[in-house]
Formats: sequence, structure tokens, C-alpha cells
Amino acid sequence: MSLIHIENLSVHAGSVELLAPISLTVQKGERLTILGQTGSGKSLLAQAIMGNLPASLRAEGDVRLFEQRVNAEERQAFWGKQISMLPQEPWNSLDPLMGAKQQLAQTYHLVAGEGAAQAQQSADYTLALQGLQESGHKRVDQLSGGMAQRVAIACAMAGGAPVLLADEPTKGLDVSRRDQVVEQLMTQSEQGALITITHDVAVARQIGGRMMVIKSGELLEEGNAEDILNAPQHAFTKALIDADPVNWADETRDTRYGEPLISVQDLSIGHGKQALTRHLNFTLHQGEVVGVVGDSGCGKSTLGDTLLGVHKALGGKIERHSNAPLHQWQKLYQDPTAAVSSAVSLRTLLNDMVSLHNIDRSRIAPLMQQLGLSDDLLNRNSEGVSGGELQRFCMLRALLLEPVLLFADEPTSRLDPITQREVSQLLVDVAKQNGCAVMLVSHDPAMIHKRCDRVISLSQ
Amino acid sequence: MLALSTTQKSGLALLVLLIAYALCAPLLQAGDATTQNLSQILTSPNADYWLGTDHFGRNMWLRLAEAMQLSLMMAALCVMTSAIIGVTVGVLAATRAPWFDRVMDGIVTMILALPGLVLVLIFAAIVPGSFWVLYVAISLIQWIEYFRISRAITQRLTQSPAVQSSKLMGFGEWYIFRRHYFPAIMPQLFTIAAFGAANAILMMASLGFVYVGIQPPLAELGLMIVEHFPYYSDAPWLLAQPLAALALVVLACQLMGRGKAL
Amino acid sequence: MCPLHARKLCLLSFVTFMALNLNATPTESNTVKINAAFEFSSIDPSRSGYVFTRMQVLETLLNVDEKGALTAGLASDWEILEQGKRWRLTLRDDVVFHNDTPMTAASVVAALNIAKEKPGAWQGVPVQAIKAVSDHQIDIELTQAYQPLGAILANYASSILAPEAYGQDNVATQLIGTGPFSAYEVTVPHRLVVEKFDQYWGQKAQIEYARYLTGHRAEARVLQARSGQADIVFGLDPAALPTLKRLPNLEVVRSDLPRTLVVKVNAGQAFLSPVEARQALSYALNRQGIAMAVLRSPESATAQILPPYMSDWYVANSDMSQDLEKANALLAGLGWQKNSDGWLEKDGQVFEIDMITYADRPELTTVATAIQDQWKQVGVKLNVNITNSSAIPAGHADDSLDTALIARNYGSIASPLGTLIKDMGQAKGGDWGTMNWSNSYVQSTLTELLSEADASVFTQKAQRIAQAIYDEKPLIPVAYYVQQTAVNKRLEGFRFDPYERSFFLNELTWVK
Amino acid sequence: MRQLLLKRLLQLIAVSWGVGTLTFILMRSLPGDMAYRIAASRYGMDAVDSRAADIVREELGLDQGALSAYWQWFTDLLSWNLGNSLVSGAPVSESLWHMLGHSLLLAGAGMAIALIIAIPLGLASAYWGGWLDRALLTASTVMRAVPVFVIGLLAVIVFALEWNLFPVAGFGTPAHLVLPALTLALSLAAMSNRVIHTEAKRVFGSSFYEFARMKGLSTWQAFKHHGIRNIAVPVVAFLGIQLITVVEGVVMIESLFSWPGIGHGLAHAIFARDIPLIQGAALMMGVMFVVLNTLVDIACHYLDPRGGRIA
Repeated sequence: MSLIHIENLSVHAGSVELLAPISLTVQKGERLTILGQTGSGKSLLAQAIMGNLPASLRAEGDVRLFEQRVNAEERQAFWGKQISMLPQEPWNSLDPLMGAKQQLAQTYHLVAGEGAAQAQQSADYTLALQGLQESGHKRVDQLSGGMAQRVAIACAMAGGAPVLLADEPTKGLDVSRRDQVVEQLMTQSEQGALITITHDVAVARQIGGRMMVIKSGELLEEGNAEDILNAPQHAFTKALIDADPVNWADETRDTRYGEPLISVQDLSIGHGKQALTRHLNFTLHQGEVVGVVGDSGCGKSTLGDTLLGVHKALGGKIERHSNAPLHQWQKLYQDPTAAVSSAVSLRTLLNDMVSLHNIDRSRIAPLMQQLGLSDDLLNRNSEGVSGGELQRFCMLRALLLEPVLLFADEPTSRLDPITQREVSQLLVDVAKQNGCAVMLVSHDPAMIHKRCDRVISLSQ
Repeated sequence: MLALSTTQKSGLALLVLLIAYALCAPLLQAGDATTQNLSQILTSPNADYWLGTDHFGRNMWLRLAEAMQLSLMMAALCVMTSAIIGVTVGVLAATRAPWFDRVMDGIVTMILALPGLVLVLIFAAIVPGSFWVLYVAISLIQWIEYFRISRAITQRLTQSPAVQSSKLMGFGEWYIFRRHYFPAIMPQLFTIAAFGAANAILMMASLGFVYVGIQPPLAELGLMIVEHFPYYSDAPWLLAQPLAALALVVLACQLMGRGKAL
Repeated sequence: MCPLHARKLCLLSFVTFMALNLNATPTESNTVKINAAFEFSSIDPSRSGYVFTRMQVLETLLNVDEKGALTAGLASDWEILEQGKRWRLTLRDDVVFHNDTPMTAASVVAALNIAKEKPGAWQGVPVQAIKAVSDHQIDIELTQAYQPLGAILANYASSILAPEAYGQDNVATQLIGTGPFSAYEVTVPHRLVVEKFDQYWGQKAQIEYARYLTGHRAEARVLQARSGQADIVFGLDPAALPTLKRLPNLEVVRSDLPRTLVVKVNAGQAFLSPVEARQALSYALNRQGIAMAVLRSPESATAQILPPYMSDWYVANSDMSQDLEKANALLAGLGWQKNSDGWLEKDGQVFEIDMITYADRPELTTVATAIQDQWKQVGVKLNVNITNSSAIPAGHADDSLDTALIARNYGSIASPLGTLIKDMGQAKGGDWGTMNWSNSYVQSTLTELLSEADASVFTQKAQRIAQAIYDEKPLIPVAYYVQQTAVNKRLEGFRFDPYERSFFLNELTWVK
Repeated sequence: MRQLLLKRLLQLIAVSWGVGTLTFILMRSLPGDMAYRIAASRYGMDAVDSRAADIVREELGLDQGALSAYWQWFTDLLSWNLGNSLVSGAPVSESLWHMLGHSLLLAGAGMAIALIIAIPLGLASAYWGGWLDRALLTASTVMRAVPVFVIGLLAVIVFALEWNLFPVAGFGTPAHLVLPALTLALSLAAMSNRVIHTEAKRVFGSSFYEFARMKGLSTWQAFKHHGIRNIAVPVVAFLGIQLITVVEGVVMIESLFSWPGIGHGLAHAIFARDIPLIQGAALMMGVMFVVLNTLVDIACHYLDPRGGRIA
């Protein structure tokens, strides 16, 4: 008996078709993964199935739940009890004023119909299952991304809905957290069915089951997850799979490097009195590319600020062997839109810097050409360009200052996989050519392994 | 420079219309706002008195224009002074030593302790009838609004990557203010300024109502409403004119203040 | 079911309860609601006794009729002995205080001795001693004859309270008087409720209760009258008269007062010291326009400070019409030339003067605004400054005052002589009178009139003083102060006292 | 929580001292001789003259040095004895309590009615929107464009005069409270219903509200458990900010309806130059203002455990 059966379901905004007609069937115990780039209409499909499209959009085609043909309103009766959807940002989908346990118990009580006392017990039990027993009283702002995600999933499942629809469940999570969440999704929906929507190939590989690939509203491929991942037919699917750092080709790099640039003895860094990491010892040489890894919150960014002199070190010594002026120790930021003022065009920002340090204008054109930046792009402001282009503009500004050190703080984590690969490759090559040392920070060990000469791990 | 929403544009249009009336009215009719004609009191609008005459037989067309000029001038002066003071002190409080911030916070709490109107009431009672004391009193109260907003925005921005990267690139304080702080403050500034102008006019009118504001024969909207109130049954249009003028000028300012439909 | 007679019984008790209850507490139907502009800052008669005499709680030994002649009050009659140095008053023997104790000579002497120490009416009265001659007669001995003593005894500052009414240092703390109404509820500074007093010696009141409420804002008082929330409203703003007169439920009573709107001029001030300048300013006034358009009572315009019915002090031929040519001619004669923007100027100085007035009386601000524009026609720049009434005596004391618009009451002490002496008796003039006006004849003659017994000589001297005031214009009169009162038609028998001493509540009756 | 109260207590002390000194300095510098002004309000308009002013001056010791007067005032303040009114002689604190009672009654009634008007309208316009939303927007904009005393004047003309339903001014029966409270309520509701509308729209459109529906809660359940509290937090914070408008409105409305509250008393005291009453009234208003703000802080703290209150 098919839990969900959809025929020619499409989504339209007025006359524009956002999602081409699509049909699918999910049997009991089956898992379906929908893979695609961000913004390719995947979320619209999930909302169309659930029946909670925004007012301005309308869906066509029919949806059968548990063999019953139901329109959008009728489907609301199924919510929580028969079918349940987990939204993209879990930390936004929990009530900011209520404790985690209270929200969970509430769902048991009101949706599953358990008595008040019974609901409290079920909540305690589920939280313990997730290893969150002692953070039951905490509110969303006191939970980490992973913890919030696990609470949200528990809430979604508390209603006892056999079918679970997960929309980008792992977005913004560390690698270790990501595997844990996917594991939980699979165990929770063993008897029912699981439809997962993601752009992360690793997640798709971990879930297995059947898979569909979508690009800008079009269904490209459909079939068994194993077959598609190992032998993708469509070019786009292939590019998507190759973008996963694990599949990046190993290039040979000249790992030569020059004189020592900056060395650190028994350094401890942190904010105020609370040290995040202690006893750091390393020496960075000119033109060397060093990776920095560690769990989120272990002080990766603080290390950069301390090295660049923005923060004071809590202990230990930093020694600079080069007397390059202050503006030659540069930093690349995780979110380029926050690092560039949107008040004026990029050209004005560039001219500001050129006139401040009277940089030789002839060096701009070759560098822009190498970074793949077109001239008319400079006429727009920071909000008028894509994330990748803006990051490359930041690199242009930094390199024009002939930096000796470039501290890149997760420069590509906000970009989609394909651009991620191009930008990280570009960063390393251009830095090497200009003899500039790079410290690359990332939470993705695979990417660090592929790009860096050596790795420093910040452990607790 | 500033993308104005439709509501803001309609507000601006209304304001321009009112300014035009205030400035051009004296050119269109001879005479001045204070000449009395005791044999022609309370005449309703007719050919030679376009807006009729008040209880002294004074030409309402000119008197309303003069009152409007006074209100608009007060609003403009108050907004400019309080904006300049508020933003400068706000940015300094956020960027300079913490003790400066605490001192300013103390002063602000002191002034906020008493509702603005009471403070202005006392000031106006000291030097009754002087435009400049009113202007100082109202600006003294209104700069706090600008101070708090610009300090909050600047505090948030000082930690932002944009400012940090500008500092790393060696840019100076003034550049950071011009490129980062001011563009962020600007939209909020415009909203507060618009509402500030409206409040300044309302406050001056309220003082006129309590007989503290302006001395005769100067025309002021609030005082006119009080003077014309006894005639509301036999010359309703006389009371309606200052009421409508006051409402329109305040409405225009408030519409300009509202970006999205609040 | 409750038997028939039982039901009749409870119905009867209910009705009696209602009747009893009816006059036990003030209700809408048994209370006259009065609204006026003046607060009473305390119970002490010297401070705001005028409210309590008007509400007929307190009474004085002598009263005054409409013509201003003294009549009997708590004292049945009085005689002046030893050429005015001894006043003997015979007291009524049937007067009872509100605390049911009889009024005796001793209690009257005690009250008067307290009153004469307090500022106000009793100032400057040469009192030797006040003593009880018998249990119904008292004597007031003076060091020298003082003709206005009768008027002072009729003034609210000399009202008679029971000895128990006075607290420590002789400040009254309870309102125990002798009037037809006793104090039922007093809330300083703006609410007083009085109750009918059955043992009153004179005409007993028909109204059970009367409530006095202060309404500061002139337009608020007008609204009270319009909406019927107040039965009698004093001090109506002239601007509202046309509308009030059209209302069916109330009647507007117009009454002349011995109070005049006068411009007090500082004759010592450089621009204003020459007589011609003051005369010019007087000619520049359009008194008819002000009376008709601002005061809404066309016939109240006047060029003299005292009303016609005070014949001794009224000059026969006085011209009050506006004459701009004569005014300009007089000013030009003094060397004033109009400069480019129309103001008079002489050797570099613009003819610019201030006028102080106060907002408590609604008419003053509007009349001042009218004068400002009229003097502008002749080139005089007048700055109107609306502050508190105390600024005028303060300005007089430190000579900083140029002009002031005041509403001077010449009838507060029955005969105007007492007030005239206060206003013009000294060289510097008086707080509310002339200022730095040097006319020795007026000063000396005024004090002589104090002890002038011969009526024809009194009139001849008074006329000369009145003529001097009219010619030299130390005070420029504008108009008589017309008191407009709104009276609800559910009341009958309202009479207005020109000397503002009593509301005559005991003569009021409900319209049946 | 304790830290919050401590900060407010400190503010209370600073306010009392600051307001007191400020009014003291301002009033000493008032033009016109104080003795004359007090004599005028004591002995009536016509009886005031320099002799009466001299008596007042030496009776109240008005010509003692400013500094000694200030020190004497300061010691009185510590013992919460605000001295006697120069005009009526009654102790200031006594008449102030009387006035404060009236002002709080008016402010309380005004705010209560404002909420009764604003909450249903705000929520309804957020939930259904459409023509109701547009109608409310225009009405609120017009109401905010007009000063509070004009609303009062119009209310008087319509209710008191044309329909003769309510008394025009004064106090006593509950009917007297209706018009002033209604005027204050209208001027407050004009602002608060738009704030409630915006906050309700934000909550209805937020993802946690949608997820609550997704979890299986009915519309009513979602609103009851998640809607009300999340809307209440910013609205209560706004009420704190709106207190300024409440107090200013009260001053204007009291002088229009001659309602014997603190605002009316203060305005009147300023004209009579009755310094102790002015200091008492300004002080009482400052204290009332800080206390009301503290109450709002406490309410916000319990509503929003995160403790963050919009400045």
C-alpha cells in the first residue's frame, strides 16, 4: 500500500512554472532522497506535498496520502499524526521562549493524545535517547545547532506520524553532527517512510534507497541511489557528485616554502578569561598553505584574530620574523557580504584602497583576469553579485596589498559545492604565485586534506 | 540615494505642497497677518478673504501661512540640531572609552526621567513666549532618540567583519564612519527625523494649548485652535482651518517617516 | 404571596425613606451648581473670604445696596460719634452661629480684632481699639476720622466667624459663620458644597444645597453652561456669548460692575511722561470696535475710570471716539517721526513699550491684542507679555513697568474713595493705580475728602479730581467690565450683586 | 532579575535627586518676583500689592540665600517631607497623593481601554488583513497626526455637547472619567494596534509557528501555546516605551477636562510659582515614571526569559 502517491504535481507563481510536473510513489518502509542545488525548487516540492505552500503560489496535480485523494485543506488533518515535515532551519522552528522538553511533552500531550504526566515521561525518555537528558530545560538559544536539530526531529516524530519529510536536515551542521542526524532520521522512520531533500551528496550516499535529481525545477534522473552515485548519466549529476571534496582529484603541488614568517610558542587563545585552546606551537613559512581544523567553537577564528593582532593572546608568545607593515597581514571572512560595505559600488571601494596605499593600477587588470572577475562587475555593489564573485573580490583587494599572510576563515562554507571547489583552488594557487602564506580554516577535513601542505588540529 | 516607498513619496508630496502654501501665500494676498479689522470679524471665506477672517478680523489666509511657516521652521531646526548632536554623541559613545558611554547613559536616564512635555513646560514657563527657548527645550529632548539608535547600530558594527577588515587595511576612523557607520544609520535616521519633526510641531501646539507657548500676536497653530474653539458653533470653519493645517503637516511628516506600511 | 397590607406597609416605608433620603444628601435635583474662575486657597476670610460671603456662609456687620449705600447687616444700626473717631454698632440679638451658639458682642469683637491684623482691606485703617460696650453693642475707636470704615466693615475680610472657628495663630480652620447656608463639604482649592441653615435670622433659603466649583479655563466654563452641568456660570468669555444666547435652556444675564478695563501707564517712563503722548495713545484707541467686536457689549466703551452712577466722580463731557489725525499730530509735536518700517523714531530710539497683562480674565488677552494693533497704526511698537497678575505690582515696585492692562475693581469696598486713595494717594501712585504721576492737587485733596462731611464741597472737589484724571490720562480707560452670567432656566429669582459680595442664593427658587 | 531591580533603584535615586535639583534651579531663575506671585494666588487677583508681597516674603523666608534654601530642601527630601505649598499652606505630600490617585486612575483607565481596543483590532487585522488592515492603518495614521487635546476637544463637542451623554469637565461621578479616559485611550490605541498588528504578523509568518502547526497542533492550540506569549513580549516592551506618551497625554487631558491630577496640578503650580508643589509634582511624576517602567521590566522579564528587552 503506497503511503504517498503523486501525479504530475507542479508549482506555479501566477503564470511562471517554478516546478515542472513530477510524479512519485513511496511505499511503506521505503526511503527516497531528492538531490539538487540550493534554490532548484526542492523545498517547493516538499511544501506542495504537505499542502503549506505560501499564499502567492499554487500547486496543480493530485496528491494521494494513504490511498486517499486529499486537497490542501484536508491534508492539514494529517499533519503530525500521519505525515510530518521537518523544516530547514531547526533552530528557527522551535518556540524561542519555551524549553525543549516542554515543547516535546506538549506534542505528546496534544497531538499523540497522551495524559499530561505520561507526556512528560515520554519526553524525558526521548531526550535521554538523544543524549540530551540534562538540557531538557534549555531554550533554543542555549542549544547548539545539532542539539536543536535533534529536538526538532523528536518533536516532529512525537505525533507518531509514520511518514517523515526532511527538508535540508543537515544544512550548516559539522560533519560529525551531520552523520548523527542522518542516523537518527533513518532509525525514526524504519516502519513508515522517509523523504529527504538535500544538496549534500554524502548525506544521499549515507541514506541510500531510491533517489531523484532535480535542477531548476526539472527532474533529470531517477532510480536507485547506489546506481546513480556510482554511474551518474546526466552531466549535471556528475558535476554535483564530483563537487564533493572526497572526489576532488589529487593534484601535485609544489609544497616548497620560503623563510619562517611567524612562529608561535605555547600560545593560548580565547576571549576574556576563558581560554579556548592552549599550548599551541607551530611556525608558518612564507608561501606555505596550512590547514586549521577543529570542532565549531574551538577557537579557529580567534586564532586568526590573535595572530593578526586584533585580539590579545591569553598566554604564550607570537614572534613575527618579517617586518611587513600591518596592512600586509590580511584576513578573508566566512561571509563576504558582511565583510564588504554595500553602501557604494565595488569600484569605489577598490579606488578607496588604491588611493590609500597608492597601489600601481596596472597590477589590477591581470589579477582580476586571473580571479575571473569581469570589469562591469565592479559597477555593482556587494549585494548585486554572487557569494563566489564577492569572495573573489575580497581576494583581489587582499592580494593588491601584497600580503605576507592571508588567514582564510572558512572562506567557502557558504558557497555551493561546485563554486566551493573553484574558489578554494584559486585561493591556494594565487597565494602560492605571490609568495603569500595562507592559513585555511574549515570544518570539512576532506577539503583541508586536498588543499593544504600540512594541517594543524585544534583540540579541546 | 534613499529608496522612498510610495507612502514616503506621498508624504513628501504633501509636505512640499504645504511648504509651497506657507511660502507663497503672503505673495498672493496683500496685507499682513496681524492687521485687525474689528468691523469685519468672523467673515466666512469669500472673494477678498480666501480663508475668511478670525475674531479680530485678521486675514486667515495670511495668518495660517505664518503659523505654518513657524511650525515648519521649528520642526526643521529641532530635527537638524538633535540629529547632529545625537548621531555624533552616539557614535562617539560606541567607539570611545567606556566611561564616556556610561556618563552619556547617566545623562540620558536623567533627562528621560521626566516626560519631555513637562520639561518643555518648565522651560517655556521660565521665558514665556520665546521661540528660541522652545527650540532649545525640544531639541534637548529629541536628540536622545538619535543618540540611542546611532549608538546601538555603531556598537553592532564595530564588531562586524566589514569594519575589522577596513581597519586591517589601514583605513582611518573618519573613513570607517563615512563608509560603514553612517550608511547603516542613514535609513533609521530618516525615519526618526520625520517622526521627530511631527513631534516637535505637536509639542509646540500643545504648549500653545496650555497658554505657555507663544505670546500674541504671533500666529501658532496650537494657540489658534484654543483661541478659535469658542467660535466652533457659529464659525466652525475658523476652528477647522488650524486643525486641518496641524493634522496635514503632522500627517505629512509621519508618512515620510514610514518606510514600509507600519 | 405577601398579604395585601404588608405590601402596602413596605411601599409606604420605601416612599418615606426616599423622601427622607431626598434632602439628606446633595443630588442633581436639590443642588444649585455654581461655576466661577476664582479658587479659594484657604478658609481664612482675609485670604479668599469673598467666595464664602458670596456663597452666603459668612456675613458682615454692614451690607451694601445696589447704589453702594451702606445697609444693616449683622448690626441692626450704627452711629458715628466724636467727629468720626468713634463708631458705635448695635448688634442683632437673634443671630445664631452654624454651631448653634448665639452671636454675642464678645464673639464679634474677637472676630474683628483678628481681622484687623491681617493684610488686605483693614490696612491703613487708624484703629485705636475695638471693645464691647454692652452684650449687644460694640465700639470701634479710631485715632482719626476715617470715612471709608463703613465700607471696610462691609468687606469680606471683616466677616464674623464663631470663636471656635479659629485655629492657632488666628488662622480660620473651620467655616462657622452666620449665613443662610452652612459649610457641608470643603475641598481646598476648588470645591465647596453648602447646606441650607434652618435657624438663619433673615430670609431662609428654599434651595437645599449649593455647590461651588472652580473652572480655570474660560472655554471649559462655557461648556459647563452649554451642557447644563452648571446652573450658574460666572465670568463667561465674551466670544461665546452669541452661541450661549441662542440656547433654549439658559439665559445670559448682563450686569454692569464698578470694574473698568484700564491701561496703567508709567508716567515716569521717558516716552510716556509728556501728557500729549498719553493723550495720543488714548486717541489712537478704537474703543467702539473693542467693545463691539471683542467684549461683545457695544455700550461698555468709556473714557473714564468710574461709572456714570458714581456721579461725584463722573465728568460730564468726555469724548471717547478714535481720532488718528489728532494722535499723529500730538506725537509729531513731540518730535516723533515714522521710520522706514513704520515705527516712530526720535534721535535713534524707536517708540517701543511693553504691556503686561494676565490670562486669568479671558477678556484681557484679547483686548491687549486689539490695542497692540491699534497703537501700531500710529507707529507705537507694543510688546504684549501675558504672565501672572503679580507681575504688575512687582513692576510698579521696581519701576520696570511701562504699561499694563488691568481690570480694576473700584467697588470692592462700596465707596470708590478708599480705592482711589490707595491707587493715587501717594506720590508714586499705587500698585493698581497711577504710576509716577506728579499732580499734588489730586494727592492732597483725596486725603482731605476722607474727613469731608459737607456733601456739596465733597462733590465739587471730587469733580476737579475726576477732570484732572480725564485730562492728564495717568490711566487710559478702555471699557467698563461687563459681567456676563449664564443662569439655567430651571432656577428663578437670580439677582447679580454689582459689588460681587453675594450670590443671593437664599432668594433662588426652583421653577415649578 | 535582582540586577535589573538594582539598576532601576539606582535610577530612582538619581532621578529624584536630578529632577529635584533641576526644578529647584529652574524655578529660582524664573523671572518675576516669587513673593508677588504667591501673594497673588493667596490673596486673590485684586488684593495683591507690595505690602502683601512683603508679608509673604518674610513669612516664607523667600529671600534666604539660594544655597541654604537648597540645603534645607535637600534635608527635607531625605525625610520625604516635601514641605508645605506656599499658596495653600497644606502639606505638599498630602495634596500630591490626592492628585497622584486621580492621575493613576486616569492613566490606568486610559491604558486599559486602549488595550481593549488595540488587541482585538491588532490581531484581527494581522490574521485576516485585507480591507480591515487598510482601514485600521488609515484610521491610526489620522489619529496619530492629531494632538491629543484636539481629540479631547472633538470628543467634548460630540459626546458632551451635541449628545449630552457625559459631563464636560471636573470629577466626582464615574461618568466624569469616561471622556478623559476615552481620549487618552484613542491616542494610545492608534499607536499600539499597529504594533500588535506587526508583531502578530511576524509570529504568524515565523517558521516556529508554522512548525507548531506541522507538528499537528490546531490553529487555536498553536496560537494559545506559541502565539500569545511571543506576541506579548515585544508588545509589552513597546508599552514601556509608550509610557512617555501616556504621561504627556495625561498632562494635556487633565488641563482640558480640569481633571485634578498631577499634570494639571503641575501646570497650575508653575503659574502660581509654588516651588515646593512644583518640586513635589515633578518628583512624583519622575518616581511614578520610573516605577511604571520597573513594572514593565518585570513583566518583560517573566514573559521573555532571555532577558533581552528592546532598549
